[in-house]
Amino acid sequence: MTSLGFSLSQARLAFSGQWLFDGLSATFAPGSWTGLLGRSGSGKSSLLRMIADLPIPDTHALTLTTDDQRPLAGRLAWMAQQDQLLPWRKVIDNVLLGPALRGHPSAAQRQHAMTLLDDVGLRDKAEQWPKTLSGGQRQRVALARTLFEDAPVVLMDEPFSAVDAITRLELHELAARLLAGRTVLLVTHDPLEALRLSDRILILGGQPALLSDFEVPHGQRPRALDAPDVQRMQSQLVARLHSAPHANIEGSTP
Amino acid sequence: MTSLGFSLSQARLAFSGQWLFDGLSATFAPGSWTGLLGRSGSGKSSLLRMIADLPIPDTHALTLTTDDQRPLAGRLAWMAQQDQLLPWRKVIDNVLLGPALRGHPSAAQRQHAMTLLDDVGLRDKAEQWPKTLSGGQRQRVALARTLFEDAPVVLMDEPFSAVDAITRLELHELAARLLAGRTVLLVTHDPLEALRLSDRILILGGQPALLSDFEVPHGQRPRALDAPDVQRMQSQLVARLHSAPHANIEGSTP
Amino acid sequence: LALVLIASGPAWAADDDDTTETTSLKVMLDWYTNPSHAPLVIAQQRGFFEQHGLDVELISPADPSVPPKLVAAGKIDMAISYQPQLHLQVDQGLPLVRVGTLIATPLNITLVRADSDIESMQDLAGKSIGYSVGGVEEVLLNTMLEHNGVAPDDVEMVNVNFALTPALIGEKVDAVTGAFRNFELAQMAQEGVKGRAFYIEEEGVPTYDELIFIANRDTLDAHREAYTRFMAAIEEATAWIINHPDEGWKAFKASDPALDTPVNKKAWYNTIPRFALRPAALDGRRYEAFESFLLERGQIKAKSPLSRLAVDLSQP
Amino acid sequence: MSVLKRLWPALVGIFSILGLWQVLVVVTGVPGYVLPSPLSVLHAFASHQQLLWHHAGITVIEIVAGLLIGCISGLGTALALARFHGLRRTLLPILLISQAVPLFALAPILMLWLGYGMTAKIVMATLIIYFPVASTCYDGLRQTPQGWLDLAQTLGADRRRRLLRIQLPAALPALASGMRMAASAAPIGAVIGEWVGSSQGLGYLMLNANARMQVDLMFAALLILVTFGVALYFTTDAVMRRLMPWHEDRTGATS
Amino acid sequence: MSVLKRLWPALVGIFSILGLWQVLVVVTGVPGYVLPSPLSVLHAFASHQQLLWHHAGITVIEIVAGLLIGCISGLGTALALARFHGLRRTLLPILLISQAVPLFALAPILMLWLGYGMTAKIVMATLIIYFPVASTCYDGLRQTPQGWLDLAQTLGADRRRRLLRIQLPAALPALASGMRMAASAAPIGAVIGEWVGSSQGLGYLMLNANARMQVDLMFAALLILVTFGVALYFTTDAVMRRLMPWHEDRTGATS
Ligand SMILES: Nc1ncnc2c1ncn2[C@@H]1O[C@H](COP(=O)(O)OP(=O)(O)OP(=O)(O)O)[C@@H](O)[C@H]1O
Ligand SMILES: Nc1ncnc2c1ncn2[C@@H]1O[C@H](COP(=O)(O)OP(=O)(O)OP(=O)(O)O)[C@@H](O)[C@H]1O
Ligand SMILES: [Mg+2]
Ligand SMILES: [Mg+2]
Repeated sequence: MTSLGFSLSQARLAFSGQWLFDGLSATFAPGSWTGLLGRSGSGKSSLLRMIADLPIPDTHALTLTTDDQRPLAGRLAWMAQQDQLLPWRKVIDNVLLGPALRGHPSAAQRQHAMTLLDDVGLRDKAEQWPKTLSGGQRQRVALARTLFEDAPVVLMDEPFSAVDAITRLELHELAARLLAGRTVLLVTHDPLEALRLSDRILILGGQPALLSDFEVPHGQRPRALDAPDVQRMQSQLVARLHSAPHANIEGSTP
Repeated sequence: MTSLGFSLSQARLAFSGQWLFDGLSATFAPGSWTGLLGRSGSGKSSLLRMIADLPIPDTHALTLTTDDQRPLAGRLAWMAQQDQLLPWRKVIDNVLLGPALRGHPSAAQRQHAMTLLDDVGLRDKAEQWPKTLSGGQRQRVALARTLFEDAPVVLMDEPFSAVDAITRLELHELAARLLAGRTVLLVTHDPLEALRLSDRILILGGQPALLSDFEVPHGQRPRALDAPDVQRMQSQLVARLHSAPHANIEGSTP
Repeated sequence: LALVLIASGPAWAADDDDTTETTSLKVMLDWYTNPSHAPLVIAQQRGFFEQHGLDVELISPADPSVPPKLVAAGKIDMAISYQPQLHLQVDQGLPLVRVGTLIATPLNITLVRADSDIESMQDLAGKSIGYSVGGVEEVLLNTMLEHNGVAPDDVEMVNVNFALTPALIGEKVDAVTGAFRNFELAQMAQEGVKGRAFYIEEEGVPTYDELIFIANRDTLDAHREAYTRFMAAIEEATAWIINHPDEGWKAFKASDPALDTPVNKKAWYNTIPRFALRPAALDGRRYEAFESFLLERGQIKAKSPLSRLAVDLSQP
Repeated sequence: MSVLKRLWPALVGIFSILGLWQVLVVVTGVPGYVLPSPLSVLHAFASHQQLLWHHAGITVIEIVAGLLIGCISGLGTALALARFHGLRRTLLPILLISQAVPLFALAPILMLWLGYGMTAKIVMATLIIYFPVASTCYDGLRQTPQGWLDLAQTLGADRRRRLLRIQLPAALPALASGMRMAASAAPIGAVIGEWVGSSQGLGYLMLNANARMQVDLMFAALLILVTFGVALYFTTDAVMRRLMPWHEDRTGATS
Repeated sequence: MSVLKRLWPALVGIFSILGLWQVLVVVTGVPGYVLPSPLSVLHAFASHQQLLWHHAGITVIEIVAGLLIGCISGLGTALALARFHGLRRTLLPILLISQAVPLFALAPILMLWLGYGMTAKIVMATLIIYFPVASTCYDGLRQTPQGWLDLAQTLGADRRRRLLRIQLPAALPALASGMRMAASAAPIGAVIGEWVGSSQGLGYLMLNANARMQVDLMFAALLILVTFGVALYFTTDAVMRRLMPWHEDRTGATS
């Protein structure tokens, strides 16, 4: 699979007459990982929805260009902030939802789905109903479903928010390995995660919000957590996030 | 309000014949904050449900004793891992759900709910429907609803998982201020959060799982993030979590 | 019972001329208003009831099996029903008794299309015959068939629920039975189809009163004199209709604009000769004969004495 | 305008049916007593206007009263069933059985008890509406997501408030579905009532006309009844939507 | 055992109704030709067994056929409505109108079209079931949570697969509610059909018994009909539950 870059411009979004952002633009290089950070409610999920061409109730517009000029539809995987598991499909069948919605999953695809479930540590839950899973297990199934799609462009909305610190590190490795060469846009609230996984960090902030770049550490993704510049940059990034203009929350001095 | 301590013993839980844990016991001192960590799927949410006396489909048992020997029911606030906002109540009315379920919210209670919404940075969303909120905003409403209850015992299941780093720090301050003197049990996946907010850290791990203690830094809650022992202990805590016996996830070396 | 009847006699005699106080009567028809009910409608319309000190409310049901039950339960005072059904009802223990006659001949016919190959009832073998369930249709038809040498099992009987004419002219059935000679023939003609009728009393069934007035036997004595006045009003109305058929039609259709149809008009004139001229008069022989006929056919369990079936209000 | 826009597809539907029907009658040459043409129905409608409106007025009162009473008592039953566990075991089968009884088998009995006035007809319409509403509401009330019930428990709600503030609003979409259906069934109840015993109302008029083979008049009455049933459906739909401003019903019953 | 356990509350309900009924008859002294006592009905049942079972066999076939056809075509209509936007605007109002038409007003005319055989009764039973099923299914299909539809879109599902693999399973609980209701209404359709034109079946038997004032026999037939309607309800319930092993229906329709 060849990598696919894309760029967006003129992105604008308003809810009930108020602009969340207006005239955003950004370029996503083929095979690059971009970490998207921003305060809660700044419009990150909405931006991802717009890129994925999903319905949004209010005024919005976006010009999206791919490197090969063909539409992105069908070449994109999207992992929502909620896990969206289908309660009537067993765990393995939730991972296989993509092939099931496009035809019939083959035995090889089933095999592959099983491998992915093994990768996220849920092989023994494959034949269970989603309602028997814990929050973090559900998120891991959703991750497996996204990874299964093996799309050149991957949008992930806080994909690791519900898992514990150790599992999270392991999933970082897994994602980095399986999504190598893919163009990934990753929304996260964890500065360390962004520093560990991104080729580039974008911060969405302001009123209306703008995208601003933040320098990333050197070295190969996923970066070790104890690398000195990762640790240093974390404080810088937090400071930067803090200084981004935003309605203040009362009584805050970390 | 006087603080209320409680202790549990003989806690056991099995799903489809397999013991998640068996014979757990722990004491929660009046007014203390306990951070509960553990791998995804280790049974943290289930343990909280058992303490809150909520239905669980399979075999389970728990002996719970409060310091004053009276039942905990009615003196406990529980914040679930999912936000559980009611779509047919406006944001402010979701915060006021407790009083509405016990009678009629008074004007003073409404005022107080508004203050809480202001505290979590959502004053301007008070009259909106929950479906117009972002993931982090929903979680903050659920937090406001829990804080509103002003109960002596508070159980919180990953209450800050969906908000950005800055908001999270601000919410730490807020919770520490509003829940001073309450006995709090806080499930979290963020070691730093646990170190910042806990008087005591419990780790749930093993097969079947056991509760083990982890030493916390000195000083008043919430502790500053850049305090030297917080930083040092974070690495120790991660190492400890990592060493806890658990089904290994493939290809993991952070 | 006879004692009670005698005892109540004088009370009625005393009241006969005194019509100053008004008695209310609820009377239920057997079916929607049609020319067979002309004496009731006209008596209402021209004030004969009023003259006899009666305030009569006429109600139509959609199901002919309902009025007898309502009378038996005392919910209404009087109803129009059919003599053959009366025998079954009394046999089943309903406290009903005939107190008057509206139409004194059978109206029942078996009807086929004139253009069909059924020239006589013998030709009905192997045909389908529509009817609406009234309780006695089967036995009446079987009698007619046997009278004509046809085995009842050779015909197929189909319940067509009052849609006799449409079923016949739509050729869904080969014949219908239980049609009324004053009405269904006119209805067929209206649709441009000629019919051929076989008259029930000519095909081996004892003759009977088609439409009768029934009342509750248990409370008869309390109402006896009112019912007598009622019958007097019906008698006057019948006489008036026979004397003034055209004026009568106008008065009839004026009572409800929905009645003004060509079929009703034709039926009106067909019906006039069939009204009982002496509604209160009782021909006890008819009732006993029909009772025997039904018993013989196994339709009733036991024979009831005439006094349980019918009374002549004028005979104490 | 928005009302017109809502009604517009319904009108298209009605007129396309009418057109089809006229064509059918002309093409098949089916006689008037089997199926009158829409034009002859319109003619009957025009020439019997007064009669029709008179009877329609009565039936409409019966329908609306039956619908209101049926919906309220159906909802009440569902709430009672959800509220009291003991009740459920005995009341639910009775409910079921009452639904399985062909109502007009019981109609003569009802008439005996209630007389042949309007009450009996309202009771019939009520009975016909009652079960679907009770059944769908109860189904809806039972399917509240567990998370919300847990919330109610920890917030110290009693069973009554949990029912009214959590389960009932959560069941509103299911309830709306049941009510919409009930609304379009209401006319049937009133007509069955009129069928059994009455001298007024559209049902009486229809059966009367049918017995006299005035099938065009019968269809004219039917037309009024159907129009009213459809209008009731849309009214109920609009009311239920108004009750659920938070609900996202994407395509809408009317679009 | 589990079947017995499921049927148990229904049996309790039936017997409590019977008890109530007997008490009612004794207390009010209502005559047998209006409302026979359960004991006399049982007696009629015993003495006419063969007759009853013969007619019951016919009616049961009509009901089951009507239920199957009605459910399948109702579901099909709902799917078609959800699948094709254009269809909705014209078909939905027609559907609605068909529901608002009192079936038995049309029954005599239907009989003229379809004859007096079994077909007409099956059509009647089908029609009575069709609309509730179509309406509840369609309501259910429209209310799929947006998140799942989004998922289907990004996973590249076509409209057909989205409908069958996402919207349909998501609508199953609503659908079950509609089917359960339809099941208990099915006998009514068949009986109306038999009333209007037939020479066999429980409806015919009831009509005949009613005309001969054999009210106890009529109620015996009614008893069979009701029992069958209730049995059908529970069967449908069980089938729908089997189709949804993942669904948590906490209290259960049967408990
Ligand atoms: N209804 C159920 N049936 C079977 N197993 C269940 C059920 N509910 C939970 N489990 C299992 O119990 C275990 C503990 O679940 P729980 O939700 O308590 O985990 P947790 O520690 O909160 O995890 P997380 O951090 O992912 O939220 C999981 O492995 C889960 O699969
Ligand atoms: N349907 C809607 N109607 C009105 N406002 C909306 C709607 N959907 C979203 N919004 C608003 O748009 C803003 C951005 O929402 P979005 O979900 O994109 O935020 P986010 O950056 O993903 O936040 P989080 O980190 O909390 O998930 C929020 O303030 C939200 O209230
Ligand atoms: Mg978001
Ligand atoms: Mg959990």
